[in-house]
Amino acid sequence: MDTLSLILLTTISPLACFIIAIIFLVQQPRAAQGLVLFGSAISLLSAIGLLVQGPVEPLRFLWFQSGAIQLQFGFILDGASLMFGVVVAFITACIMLYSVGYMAHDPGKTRYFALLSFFAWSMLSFVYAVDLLQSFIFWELVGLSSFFLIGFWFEKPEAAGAARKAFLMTRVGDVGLFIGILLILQLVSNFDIPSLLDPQTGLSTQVSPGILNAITLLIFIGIMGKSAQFPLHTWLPDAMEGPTPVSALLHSATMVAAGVFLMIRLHPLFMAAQDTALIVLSIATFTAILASTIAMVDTDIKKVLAYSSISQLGFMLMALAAGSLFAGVFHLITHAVFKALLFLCSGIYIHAYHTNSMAEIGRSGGRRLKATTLGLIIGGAALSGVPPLAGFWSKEEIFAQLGHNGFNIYMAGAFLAAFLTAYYTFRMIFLITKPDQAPASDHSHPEPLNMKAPVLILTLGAIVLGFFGSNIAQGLGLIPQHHSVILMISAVGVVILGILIAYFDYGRDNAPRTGFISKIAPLDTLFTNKWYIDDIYRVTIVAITHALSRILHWIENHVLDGNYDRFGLGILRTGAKSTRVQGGWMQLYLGWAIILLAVVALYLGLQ
Amino acid sequence: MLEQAVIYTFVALVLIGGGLAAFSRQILYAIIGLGISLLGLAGLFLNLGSPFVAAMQVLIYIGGITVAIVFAMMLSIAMSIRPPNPDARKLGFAIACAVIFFGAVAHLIRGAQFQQIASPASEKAWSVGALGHALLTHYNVVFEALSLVLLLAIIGAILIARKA
Amino acid sequence: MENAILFAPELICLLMGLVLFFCTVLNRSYRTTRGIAIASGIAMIAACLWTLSLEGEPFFPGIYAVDFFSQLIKTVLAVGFLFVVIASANPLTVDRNGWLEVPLFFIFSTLGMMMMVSATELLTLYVAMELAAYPVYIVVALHRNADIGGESAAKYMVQGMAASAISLYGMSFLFGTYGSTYFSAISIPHAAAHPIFYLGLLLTLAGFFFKLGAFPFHFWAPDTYETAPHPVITFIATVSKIAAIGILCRLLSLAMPGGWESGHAQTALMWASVIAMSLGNLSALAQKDLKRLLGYSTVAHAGYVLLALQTFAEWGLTAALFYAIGYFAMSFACFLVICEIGRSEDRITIDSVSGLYKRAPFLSFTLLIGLFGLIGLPPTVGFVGKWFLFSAALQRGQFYLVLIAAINAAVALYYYLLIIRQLYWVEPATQNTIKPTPLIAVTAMATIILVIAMGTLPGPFWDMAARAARALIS
Amino acid sequence: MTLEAYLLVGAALFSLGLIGALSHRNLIALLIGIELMMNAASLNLMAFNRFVVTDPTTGQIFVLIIIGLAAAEVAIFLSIILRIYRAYHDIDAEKLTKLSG
Repeated sequence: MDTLSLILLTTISPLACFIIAIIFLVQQPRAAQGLVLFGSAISLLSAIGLLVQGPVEPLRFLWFQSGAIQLQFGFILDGASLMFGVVVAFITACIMLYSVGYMAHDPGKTRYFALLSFFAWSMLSFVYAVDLLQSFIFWELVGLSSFFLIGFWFEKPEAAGAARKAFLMTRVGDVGLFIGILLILQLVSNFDIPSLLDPQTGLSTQVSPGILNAITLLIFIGIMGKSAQFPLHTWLPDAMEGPTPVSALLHSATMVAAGVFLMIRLHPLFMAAQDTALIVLSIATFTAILASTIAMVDTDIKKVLAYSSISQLGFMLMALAAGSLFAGVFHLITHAVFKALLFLCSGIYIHAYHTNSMAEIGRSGGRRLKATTLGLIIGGAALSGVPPLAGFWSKEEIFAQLGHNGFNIYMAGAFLAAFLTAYYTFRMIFLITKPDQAPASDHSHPEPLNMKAPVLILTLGAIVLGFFGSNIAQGLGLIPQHHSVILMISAVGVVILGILIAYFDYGRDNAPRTGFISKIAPLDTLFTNKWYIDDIYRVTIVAITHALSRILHWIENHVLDGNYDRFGLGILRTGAKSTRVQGGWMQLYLGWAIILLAVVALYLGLQ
Repeated sequence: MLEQAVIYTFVALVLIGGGLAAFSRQILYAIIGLGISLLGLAGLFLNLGSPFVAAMQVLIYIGGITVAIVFAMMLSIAMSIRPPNPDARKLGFAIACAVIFFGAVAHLIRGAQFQQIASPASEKAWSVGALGHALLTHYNVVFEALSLVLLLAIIGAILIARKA
Repeated sequence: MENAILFAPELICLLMGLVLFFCTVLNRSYRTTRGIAIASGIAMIAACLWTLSLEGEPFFPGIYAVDFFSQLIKTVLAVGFLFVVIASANPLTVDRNGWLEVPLFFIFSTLGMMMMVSATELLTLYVAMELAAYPVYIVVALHRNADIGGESAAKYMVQGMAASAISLYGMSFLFGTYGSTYFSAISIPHAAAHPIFYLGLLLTLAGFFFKLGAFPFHFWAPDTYETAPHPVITFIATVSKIAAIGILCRLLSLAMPGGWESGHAQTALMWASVIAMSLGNLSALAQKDLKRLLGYSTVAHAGYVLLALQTFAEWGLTAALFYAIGYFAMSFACFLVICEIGRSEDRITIDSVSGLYKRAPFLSFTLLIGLFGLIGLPPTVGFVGKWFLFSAALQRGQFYLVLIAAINAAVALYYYLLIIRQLYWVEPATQNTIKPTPLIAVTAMATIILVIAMGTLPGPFWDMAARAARALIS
Repeated sequence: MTLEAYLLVGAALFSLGLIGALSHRNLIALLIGIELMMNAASLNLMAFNRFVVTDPTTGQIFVLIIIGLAAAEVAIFLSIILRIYRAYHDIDAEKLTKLSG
């Protein structure tokens, strides 16, 4: 098949499934489920087909033209999008398969699968988008569909709140991105990504370094929102209220990955903007450490995984900001696989024991679920960076890049984050596999095959994917950084140290089962309270918004609606005589309008 | 000279009537003020060369509209007998708005140069016949639309004021 | 005869209005009257489409222009009339004695608006404007509770009368500056010597700003939105908005050559735009009443449209027209749902839509799409439309203006999201389901399709708007 | 009298109308104020008609139309006043406060 039909199949089939399911199959959840799975399989196969064909020139279609402005629509088919497209399609397919079991008894099954399909369509179209505006549209759609999926169980008030928080917070970032795009429109009137990136004629050659820094920084604000970087990260842990497969999808290959992927897409621009790159590097490093410290003390398995995602996203952005496209892509792909695996495992535990607490899962006999526990351990080890699993190779690449460019402070930060990662991951593993008391009764929950199969497939992926690093580099047309042996050894050393401390705290037979951090009380409190960031927001932004809206309400009732006593015009006496609040007094409206007109008229006359 | 005096009398009528309408607390006086002001305007219209419009102003505005307002006042008389409390602040605000607006507009008017025509148009152009002709040629749409508006106003007024 | 063809939409409007008048005289049932009104809406649409590409002047030259611009707006007005009549099935919030007359007043108001967008002369414009306004004053007063209806009509009318008096005063200056009431005689370059021209234009625009609910004449909007009967407010919020934007385009196109360079009018409009969008959005944040909230949101959207109009460029004009049509569809989607769920309630608070998802899935989906449009999310017309508006301002290099607008659009998300949350994530207070009649369902479907189609395939709609804008400028 | 003088009288009349429309509590008085504002516009039109325009019919017709529309307007507004009066037995503008909320 030719490239065009393949790419259309990849992107359109989820959309078609969504439309058909939502319109015709509301009453037939099984049919909807089958259809959506089928669509996802087609999408995956054609994405693989595209990858096999290899990179080709971008395809562009005119969407809209008027005068000088033309909006186009198209597909960029370079190494990064081809590979990541396959990853997205693959993980979506796995999660859909898994959802068949997970959502088996949910009444809103059709809606769920339709939304998943819609989500897949938005994300795939985003990945292949050739035009910046097109990217933005699908970026918004990714946010929109995750809004619905996070709030899928809308009977739970937490779910509704989390969905709203996620949407609002990522929108804060989106405004930044949107303004960045508007700046580009104003400066160069061109949204074609390949030509914007062109080293000879692209954006970086047309605008001054200051402007370029501003644009990239604005774009990065968008990335911060989507990829949950400090200080816009607090929506992500709350987003755990959605169904677990959704969390898996959100945190591995779609929602949060969109931010990183945007940076991958526009990587040359970020490299040209030196200051922005440094800011990104700092924020990413800080986020990586911050999130790991919170993950150290949290007890909810999904929350730990969520913070771990934030931290790993920090790693990816570090790699990109330090200059290595390859390291960023590589870690994005490996992380997608092992993080999806970990979430699916946690989903099986939650499904089986109806608790999110790691200690509870352990006590209920979590390790009896053999395949799941295997997946958890492999995935966890990959996340920690235990050689020779996937995470080891990609993290190694990041360290190498940081070392190569001499970013020593950031390197130290990265090592600290890697150590903490190993620690909290194995804390999780030990809490589940080595409970402090033997499981009381043995009511065995079989792992359904359709849930087990994706776990096993992803486990395999987490093991072998690391060895394809050179293929990925080749796909991107890049050469991997040379690994220095000292760096490798010290990285492994850090990981082993983390695992050992975790073993000491939680794993050995009469372990204290409290983290070492609890010995330093202030830090423990700080971490447990998530660095008080949510609270800071509550007392600042939320309070300001409420105050603002109260002020406006007051103005509406008192100034505009004309309670004379509060009316601050000098010639009017203020008195406490009539304090009743009068509303709806129309003459004051009119008077203000007249004064305004007079002032404008005078302004015109005096010109 | 006498002509000048007559014009200034009309101007005085317009302004005094307007002042009465604007400042009076008694509704009846305000309506009388409106009537006086409209009468003065009719005089000015006459002086500006248009007896027909002046006549219409007297007939429809003073004879029709003002009387209708008096009737409405009488139908809701219970409230208009008692003069509402004067509210100095509200009046102050209104005067401030009006003064600012007047200042701005007067400033602009004094600064403006209009292209005034040298001599007024012929007697024929000012005749009622010319007016009628223009109303039925130039402005036939306007004329039809106006009749429609009046029809709707009548239907609407009956409908709104009808007892439930 | 040819003139009659040019005048066909208005003529049909007028004839059907008379038919409706006889219906009220003969006291037919409301079903019959509404059926006739629907038929007349369809006939009007057909007539508009038939005359869409015609050009000419059916009356005395210079008074009344039929061009692509006017016919396009008339088509939207006719569609709007049809939709509003369909939405006002069983309008319980209207005084039972006035049911029969409601379609009558709507159709004559539509006639006035149609004449408004074709008027090329001040007097015609003024009369058409009043013809469009008076029937609306009357229907606002026809609330089933005499006190509520009387109050809101009195407020609306006082503001309206004052605005049209100001407008009239402004027109007198326009007349004085050029010695003519014809638009063709009024031109900007000549005005450089006449600061009083700007006074006239400013005061004249005040009346239209009132219609549009734009700053500084927006004060009536929230109050009237809150209290007027639902079908009436649907009419005000959708149909009369289109007419107001249309006539604003026509008036500003007078200032098109040189309007940007001379600066004054542009500066004033720019500030009106900024203040309208900021004030509208911030005030909407604190609202509990759904209709009142939408009233403030109208103020904000008027600000967005002014953002494009203050560029005084063909592109901006096109963007404003495009957005006007899109806004019609988006806000109609919201108000249709309000009409449906609030048949017997005077006020619709945000809580009234709680859990509507369970009570009326399709209606809540319609409202959702409408809200997505108002938020400006792709793939609705709200996104593309805002994009066009913003890029119009960017082409004039007004980056900071667009920045304010973009931040405003983000703030707006907050209160729209409150409605969406109530819609989908709160348990309904009552369990009684609302089943829309097939006609209403089809209308809702058409609105949704329009919102999505304009968002995904803006090309044809844009071309129409561009053609209309060209017709206006040339 | 010169054109400028007429225009100033018009502006003064408009401002008086404004005071009436902004300061009164009675709806009928509001209406009177607005009528004054409209008449100021009429005076302007007639003055321009006399001094600026070559064809004097336009301004006159404009004023006639204004008179006609004012009649329609007053009819509707007075009927609304009666409706309110029935509901409240009071036509005090400031008591129209039910709407605020």
